[in-house]
Amino acid sequence: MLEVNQLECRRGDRRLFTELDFSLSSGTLMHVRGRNGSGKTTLLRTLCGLFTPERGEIRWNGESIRELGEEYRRDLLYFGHTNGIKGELTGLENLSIAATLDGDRVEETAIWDALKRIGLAGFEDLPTRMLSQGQKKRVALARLILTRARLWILDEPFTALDVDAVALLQTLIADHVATGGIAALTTHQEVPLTSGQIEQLNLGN
Amino acid sequence: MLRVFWCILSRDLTLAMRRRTDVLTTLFFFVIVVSLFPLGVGTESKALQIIGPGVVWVAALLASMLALERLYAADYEDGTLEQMLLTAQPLSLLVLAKIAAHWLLTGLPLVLIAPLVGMQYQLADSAIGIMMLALLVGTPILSLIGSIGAALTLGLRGGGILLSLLILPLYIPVLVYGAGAVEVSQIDLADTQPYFALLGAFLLIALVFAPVASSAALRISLE
Amino acid sequence: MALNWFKFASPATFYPIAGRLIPVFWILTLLLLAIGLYWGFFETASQLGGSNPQKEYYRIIFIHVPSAWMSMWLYIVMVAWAAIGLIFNTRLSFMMANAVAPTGAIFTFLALWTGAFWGRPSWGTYWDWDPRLTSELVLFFMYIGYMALHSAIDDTRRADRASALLAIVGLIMVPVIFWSINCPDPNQCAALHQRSNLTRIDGNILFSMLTMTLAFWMYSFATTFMRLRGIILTREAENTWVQDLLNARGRT
Amino acid sequence: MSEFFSQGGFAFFVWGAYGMVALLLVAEILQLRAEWRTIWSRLGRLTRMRDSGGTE
Repeated sequence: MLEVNQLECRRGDRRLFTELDFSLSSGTLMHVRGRNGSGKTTLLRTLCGLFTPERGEIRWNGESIRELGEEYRRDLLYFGHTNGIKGELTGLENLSIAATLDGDRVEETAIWDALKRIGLAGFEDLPTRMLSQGQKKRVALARLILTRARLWILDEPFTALDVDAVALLQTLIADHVATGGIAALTTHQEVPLTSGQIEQLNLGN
Repeated sequence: MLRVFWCILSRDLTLAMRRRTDVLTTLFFFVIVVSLFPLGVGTESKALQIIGPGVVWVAALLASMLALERLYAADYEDGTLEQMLLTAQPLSLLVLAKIAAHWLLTGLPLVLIAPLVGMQYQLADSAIGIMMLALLVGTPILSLIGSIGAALTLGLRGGGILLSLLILPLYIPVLVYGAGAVEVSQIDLADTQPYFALLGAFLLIALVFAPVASSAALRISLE
Repeated sequence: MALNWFKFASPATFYPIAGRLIPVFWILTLLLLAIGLYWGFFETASQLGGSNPQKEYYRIIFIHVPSAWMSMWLYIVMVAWAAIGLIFNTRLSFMMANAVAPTGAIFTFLALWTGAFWGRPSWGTYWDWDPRLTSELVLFFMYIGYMALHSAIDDTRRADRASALLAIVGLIMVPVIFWSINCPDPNQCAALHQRSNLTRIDGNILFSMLTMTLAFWMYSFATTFMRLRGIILTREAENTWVQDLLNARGRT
Repeated sequence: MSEFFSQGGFAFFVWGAYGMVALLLVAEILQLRAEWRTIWSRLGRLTRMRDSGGTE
């Protein structure tokens, strides 16, 4: 359960949004909408704890995320504008490092399977800088298959993906929500859910 | 805890091994700076012995400074640093692992090449030994303190020059005692002990505080 | 109801208060400067005795010592505001730290300059690697570093917080740096350099020195508040109270 | 009077030190005043821009 109380964020001298309230219970997908510069990315980064809000509080299962710290981050998966993978390392290495840092012990076969499912069979042990933009993004998205995080925060996850990958990602998100997970994302793409509910949040006006 | 530390350490070492030139440039920078001084000051052995310790230390400061810029920059650009801030691990631990890798790649080579440099300056064997030991204790402090500056100047234009402006004054104590130990060793070896005690104390303090300050700085810089 | 300090610490509340205080500080500055300078030049002996006679040039002490003191105190003031800002996330404290820095840097430079002009007639050299001069130079670099870092970052929030952290790290390092300069050889650390002793100084000299110090304090308050008001206006330009202020000014 | 200005032959040092102090402090004040004026004129410009944008 993610609760947001009276959130206010500023960027530079500009106030992006103020008195923002919402709460997401398990099995919810939230769409964040708004024009460019309305603070979508800032909101998502604030939800991750990367950005300190001017005012207000964010609670995870009833406790402030500031106090939870690492405990909150264990439940969190963030996917930002950058892929967060190293070009010099292979897809396998990238994913196994990410899993170790998340505190999960993931079998190597699980990583092979994840890369296969995301459509990168045959590219597992190539340095990722040799892959195309879309393929790099797929490597990063393979983390969604491996992770055990309950809360997904995805910033424009669908850009640079082809039709197949978009469909796969939609399935992944829908499955996550169906199994009681929470997801917040900014996108122009609709995500059809099998079960669970969709919330809409409009920033700016 | 240890598993995560090793994970980051081996990751950074692997990355460096796949892009070897970065490590070598730092080392050659150090050697070139040190070799240029006798050409400017004159090659008389008495003069060289006097300026030797200071020159080696200043060159070490500059070399470690040069390498510091890359400590977080690459991870910042591809977003892996952001992911590190969001992992379920204490950030100071990850930072410490990164600093350790950075020292192994840029500090340790300086220690190992010190005998060669010492010979250029006609230093006695005992003085060279002391110099290696002083560099061994001192260069980790440089990496630790420098990491704070590298984190603060992350992604800024002209970050490199700014970094040296911020960090070089903080290097003064290491320079004073590091070079002092080598100078004193030319007179009496026994006198060097307090120098090492002080450098060791600095190292311990830096080990405790620098990772915490660096991770605070990273959180500020990545907002 | 408890007094809400955070409300008091809002830029909108502080702006008019600072505006009313600035003239008071200017009057005090001028008054104290007049007394201090008069006393320093006309009520003190033209020569100091002792084994090392100091002639008229010792009058530099009336500006040298106060600027050196101010340079250190202002650094501490700056770090204090920076730390308060980091802990309580109050915008005004960061602005305060920002406003103090240039004045501090100026006093540090003046301490160095007047020190050199004193050093030349008494030691025969403008610059000596004396621990105090060297430490002052390091302090100058710290101020410059703080201001350079702040101006290099476009995002004000990051600039505030990053430079605040730098200032705090600097304050922790300053004693270590000063000590290492003061005692480069740990085997002979007992022999400390010249120590000043305020009670040994002639009463008239002490009086003008302290008056000048107070004058510099008042000057620092005045300039800091002036700069602070500028910073507040720039950063709060969007807010309604600034708009009201502007309209009121436009009408008169 | 000239005795006062010569400061026992140390005029250069005494007035060099005091002169620099006076110079820098006055310069700081002038700079602050100039800055103050630029801030106000910029604020005025901003409001005028907003006002004219609002009446359209």
